[in-house]
Amino acid sequence: MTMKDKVETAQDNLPFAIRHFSPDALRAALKKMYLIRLFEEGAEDSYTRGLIHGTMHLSIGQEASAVATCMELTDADKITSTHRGHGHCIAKGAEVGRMFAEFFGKETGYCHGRGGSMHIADVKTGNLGANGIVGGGLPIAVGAALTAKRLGRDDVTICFFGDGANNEGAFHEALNMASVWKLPVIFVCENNKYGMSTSIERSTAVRYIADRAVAYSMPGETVDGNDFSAVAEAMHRAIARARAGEGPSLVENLTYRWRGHSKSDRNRYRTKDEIESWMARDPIARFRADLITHGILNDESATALQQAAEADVAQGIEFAKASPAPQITEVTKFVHAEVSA
Amino acid sequence: MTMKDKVETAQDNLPFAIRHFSPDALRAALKKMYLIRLFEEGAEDSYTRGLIHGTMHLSIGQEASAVATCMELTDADKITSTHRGHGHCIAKGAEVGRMFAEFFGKETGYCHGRGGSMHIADVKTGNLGANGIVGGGLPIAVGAALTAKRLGRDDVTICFFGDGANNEGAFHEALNMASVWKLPVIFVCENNKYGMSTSIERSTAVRYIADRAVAYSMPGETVDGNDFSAVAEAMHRAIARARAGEGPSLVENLTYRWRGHSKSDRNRYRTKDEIESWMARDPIARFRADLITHGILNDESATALQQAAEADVAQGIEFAKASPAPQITEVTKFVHAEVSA
Amino acid sequence: MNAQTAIPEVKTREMSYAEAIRDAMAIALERDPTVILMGEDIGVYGGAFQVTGDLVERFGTDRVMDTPISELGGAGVAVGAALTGLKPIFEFQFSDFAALAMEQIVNQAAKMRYMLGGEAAVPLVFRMPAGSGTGAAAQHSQSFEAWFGHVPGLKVVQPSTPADAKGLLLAALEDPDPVIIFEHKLLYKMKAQVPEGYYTTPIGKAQIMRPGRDVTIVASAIMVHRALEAAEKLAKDGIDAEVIDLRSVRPIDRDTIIASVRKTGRLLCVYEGVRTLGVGAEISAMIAESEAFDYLDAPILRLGGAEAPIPYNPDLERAAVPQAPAIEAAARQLVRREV
Amino acid sequence: MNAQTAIPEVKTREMSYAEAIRDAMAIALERDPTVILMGEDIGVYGGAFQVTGDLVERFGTDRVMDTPISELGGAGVAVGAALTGLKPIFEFQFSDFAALAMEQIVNQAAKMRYMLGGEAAVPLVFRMPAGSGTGAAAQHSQSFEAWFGHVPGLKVVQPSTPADAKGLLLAALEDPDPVIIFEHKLLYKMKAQVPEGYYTTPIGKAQIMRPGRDVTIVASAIMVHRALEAAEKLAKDGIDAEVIDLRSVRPIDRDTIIASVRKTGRLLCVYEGVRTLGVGAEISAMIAESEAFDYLDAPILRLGGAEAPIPYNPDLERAAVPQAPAIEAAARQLVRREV
Ligand SMILES: Cc1ncc(C[n+]2csc(CCOP(=O)(O)OP(=O)(O)O)c2C)c(N)n1
Ligand SMILES: Cc1ncc(C[n+]2csc(CCOP(=O)(O)OP(=O)(O)O)c2C)c(N)n1
Ligand SMILES: [Mg+2]
Ligand SMILES: [Mg+2]
Repeated sequence: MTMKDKVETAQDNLPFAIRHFSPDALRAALKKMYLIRLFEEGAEDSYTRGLIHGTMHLSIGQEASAVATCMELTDADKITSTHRGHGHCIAKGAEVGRMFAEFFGKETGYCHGRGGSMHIADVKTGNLGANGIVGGGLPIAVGAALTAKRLGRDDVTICFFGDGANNEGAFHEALNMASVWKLPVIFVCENNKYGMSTSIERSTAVRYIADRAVAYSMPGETVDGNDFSAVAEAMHRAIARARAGEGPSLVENLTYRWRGHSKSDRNRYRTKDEIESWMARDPIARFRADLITHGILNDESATALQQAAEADVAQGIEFAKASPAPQITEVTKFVHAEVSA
Repeated sequence: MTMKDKVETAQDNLPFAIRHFSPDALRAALKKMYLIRLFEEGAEDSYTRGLIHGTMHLSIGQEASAVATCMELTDADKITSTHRGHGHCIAKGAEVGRMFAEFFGKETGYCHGRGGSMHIADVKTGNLGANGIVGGGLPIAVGAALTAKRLGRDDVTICFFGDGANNEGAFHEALNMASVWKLPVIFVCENNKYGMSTSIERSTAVRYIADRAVAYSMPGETVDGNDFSAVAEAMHRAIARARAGEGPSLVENLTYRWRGHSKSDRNRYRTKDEIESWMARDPIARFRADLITHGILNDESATALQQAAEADVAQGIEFAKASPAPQITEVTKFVHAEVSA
Repeated sequence: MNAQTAIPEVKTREMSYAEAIRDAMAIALERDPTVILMGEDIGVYGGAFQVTGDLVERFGTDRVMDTPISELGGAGVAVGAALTGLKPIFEFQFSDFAALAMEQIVNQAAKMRYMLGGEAAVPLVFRMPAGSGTGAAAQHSQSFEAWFGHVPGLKVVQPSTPADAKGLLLAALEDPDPVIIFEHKLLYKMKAQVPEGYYTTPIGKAQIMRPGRDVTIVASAIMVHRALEAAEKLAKDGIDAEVIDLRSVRPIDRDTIIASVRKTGRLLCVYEGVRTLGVGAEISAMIAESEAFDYLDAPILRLGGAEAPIPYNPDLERAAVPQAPAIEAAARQLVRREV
Repeated sequence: MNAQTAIPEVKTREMSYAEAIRDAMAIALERDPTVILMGEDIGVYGGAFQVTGDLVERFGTDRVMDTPISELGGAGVAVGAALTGLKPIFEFQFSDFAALAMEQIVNQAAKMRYMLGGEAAVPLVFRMPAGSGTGAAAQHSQSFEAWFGHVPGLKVVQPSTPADAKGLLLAALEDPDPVIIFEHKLLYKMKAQVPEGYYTTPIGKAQIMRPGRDVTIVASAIMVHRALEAAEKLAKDGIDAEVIDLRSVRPIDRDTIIASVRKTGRLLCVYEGVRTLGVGAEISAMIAESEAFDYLDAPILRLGGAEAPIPYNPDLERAAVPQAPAIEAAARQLVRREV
């Protein structure tokens, strides 16, 4: 979504997103949310069919956070993502076909089949990668922001991380350095209440992760992460601050993952009621309804968007299935640059 | 210093230390401060004479922080210390003879000559050791507090660390766990304005380290670390809280090291004026004057204490010099327990 | 594969490798009130690989402690606890995450007794699920035993059977110094007979899993099973391989390996860690400088992991570490070799 | 010891090893605006070992950045910067502190290109002052080259001369992948002739420092100088030792070592890291499985660091790592050995 997509309206009592973004941009955002949902459902299904190896971490229920966070970013802006990174990847502009191909371990995948779900990156659209190490991306994001500042560019870096990751030492070191050096990075915590099975209450000495922003003298804001407009508005402020050279911010999106942590999860640490109460707060249904209310879409055109996303996903799966696997002899390819091999 | 040494007085407008501790305890504290100062001057001198190998980190100027922090501790209470740990070691009850012996690499040293200045420990008096790794002692202290809690003991652990150490990830992880588990540990930051050459302003996103306590939902207090009574009072509150099972605290003692960071320091990052202004705030002279003002000592008895400390140091050096070196064949002794060797 | 144990008389029960480890922990928690378990999601979740399982229900959250996602700090808490009277068993969710805690494991735990001249000790156990084969790619599939094997002050074991998994864990708890246990993820579901009750398997002793005359194959962890599979194939062609389960990387059981090589004259080392500077390098070097050198009828061969991170694609992943056919081929090559 | 360089024609100047490194960094900062230096106290302090010296005055705090005491985060910032267009040279104050950053170095930097299927790269240099001999004891004296040498995706060098220190650092900066440079603290003050201006010393090539017929001594870092000292003594008794400076731990220059062993029939590996699973283990294993095996007239010997943390007492400290007399004795033992 580029800044050109944004329009200002006089109706200041409208939600931020409706005021701030063009109808096209808003429709594209809804389509991305569908794409994320359907991509992950497709991945789940492919896993069941044995097409996918390993494990996966689904972000179903968290789509608003991913898409709204990335609304104002261009391809020059960077993100670092997490083990639960499909949504970020799609939000930042990746194609689901190459993502499925990566899942299926194919040469046409974003990582040529070497990385899989936990390492998907799409450097061209500014996604520096998912990360299998909780907290691994935090200092990397600070480094990307350092590059922008040193090279005099105005791009910003968004660092996604989870509530669980906030207890890693890397969190502390990264936020401190970003603040001391006033770097254009926004730390976006997707607080879905649990790090695997461990709730915030049992793992974290503060109630909200954004409460820790004060320890780094940066603005910290906690928003309803299932409210597209609320996330986009908080990000708008943080990005403006970053681009203006005023330094980093911490934005916390309260949200929830509907699925288990990964395939091995038996959901022993949370109740069915809790899960259902969050499913009732589906961020996609809510955004869709908002867009309809504000006349950006009608039910029919919304359904058309959803169907377009379905088609993309179906095509993506076909593309991935039809793609070639890497050569079995090429185990050491990509360890080093070819030239120096 | 045991709790038995403490007496309550009716004169509530007296400084805390004068009200709270017995005259004997206060005199012993002053002697310890002299011992620290003289031990370090002796170590410096021994270094110049080639009796000491390696480097050393002197805490001259920080004596009040070490001694006041440890005032209420018994041998059952633990401390973890730092690379700048001679003061903590003496404050906790170590003998200067065995400390010198360690410096001189002798078998009679606290670590049998294996550890040297950066690893001096005196487990019997509850000192779990200096540490060559900045921040290394932070989680270790939390572990010691966990032991106390699990074994139902009421001892507390004091974790000394520097302002520089507060930017290590270990700081964040340790304080968070201590708080979540409500452990009896007190984090004592000796803020001497610099981590080696790097000032707080250039390294740390907050002005005071205690400002970070809020990120761990624990009390944080910044005190004049050269004011014996102020430190003792803050520690009194923190220790009471810890013993009562209410959890950890962060106490920050603002102080200053007169000497360079270590032997390689050219003092390029600070001014002579700054150093001199802090030398004018000598914590020992101040405490001595306070004790005289409040009639705990007179000039003569204070000087006698100082001379007693001098004699201890001189004897300590002689003991160390006369002590045997380890057997050169015993390089691998102490790697594992003897029984399992 | 049958469990081979130090105490063959006792009653046994079939258990998986994961269950055997859980059994060891339950016994330890029962016997010794100072034992505690720490780790991420080892409580109600039962551990990422379901190793701790229901222990939190049996022993409570004070003994089975979920930690925040703080590997460095968590390991350091375990060190401090060990230093002052507890005996922690600390689980890393994947051994790869120990990269975050090398400072506490190596700079603190391993050296503490030495730095303090024997005046203190750090008796604890780090459990590390290791190895590839689960499709979890480069950051969740490593084999770090060579790193820890290089560190004085540590002991490092790699059980390959349920019985050893239990016996080595109980031995590690008796050890007065830090012990690292690498548990191979692909073995967690392997079942075998395991002695009931308390017993220990001595740390530092290799085990001859299959005696043979023609070639010595020293293997560790999952590679033991692949080596045994290869040995069966070789036997059909009259090649009699001796398969040794290394079991302990630090210390290495020099005597057992040397005795075998003196007998067979041929040595093949098989390990999953990266080939260069992996465990096989040490075994090879140890033999090359030992009295067994003169008995060698062929160069010492090593089969180790590829010089690459573990790839995601399942075929590449398999190709990245030794499989039974490669072991068989290497053994044949050694035996064919003219002196 | 004279500097031996790839470009013998150029003008040289006497410099210390520390000055040569600084010279390389100054040249890099001049040539390439994307090069930045990061590390603790590398600015106004000039670095704990005065290696960066006055560079901050010459290039400013934007190019020569003091970091907070945050090794993991600092290394990670360098990784992120490298990934997006800068070329950081990151100084650890002591290599021991890299234990705090293994996650970023090994799980991220080393694997990034691979995990991303070649779509990204992390061109950076980690400088690590290493080794014992300064009285700084167990946590400030380690030699971790074997750890990094075990990690695919990294290159690892150990310059032993001022000329190599400069040439290898400049080569590391040209390398499109992460390179780790171990600088031996005892060498910082060593002086020798160093070529002026820009040149690179190829990574992955060993160097024959002294040709000889009777025994090959492969040594690294400070051990090169001790080996040369031993070789002089041996020469007096007519024993002609070939001394090879390993220079690069990953990759290891197999060809140069094999050629030498084919000539001499005897191999002694000398390294400061802990003996078990140290660099010598790999060299020994490499030879024991190579064609040179058949030319060996004696077992391969290794001299490495003691199986102990580095002790504080200076005599113990010296006893904990190989010294020239031990190298001499080991070489004699090899040469005396009857075949
Ligand atoms: C360093 C590290 N520790 C542990 C893990 C295992 N792990 C993967 S995801 C996860 C939970 C992360 O929680 P959070 O940051 O809240 O993200 P969420 O899964 O909720 O999106 C854990 C413990 C890991 N991958 N890396
Ligand atoms: C992990 C680690 N990083 C760096 C160092 C080198 N170093 C030793 S002391 C020090 C400064 C520590 O500053 P602070 O914590 O403020 O303590 P102070 O020296 O001021 O007492 C540094 C950088 C170290 N020993 N360990
Ligand atoms: Mg979460
Ligand atoms: Mg300081």
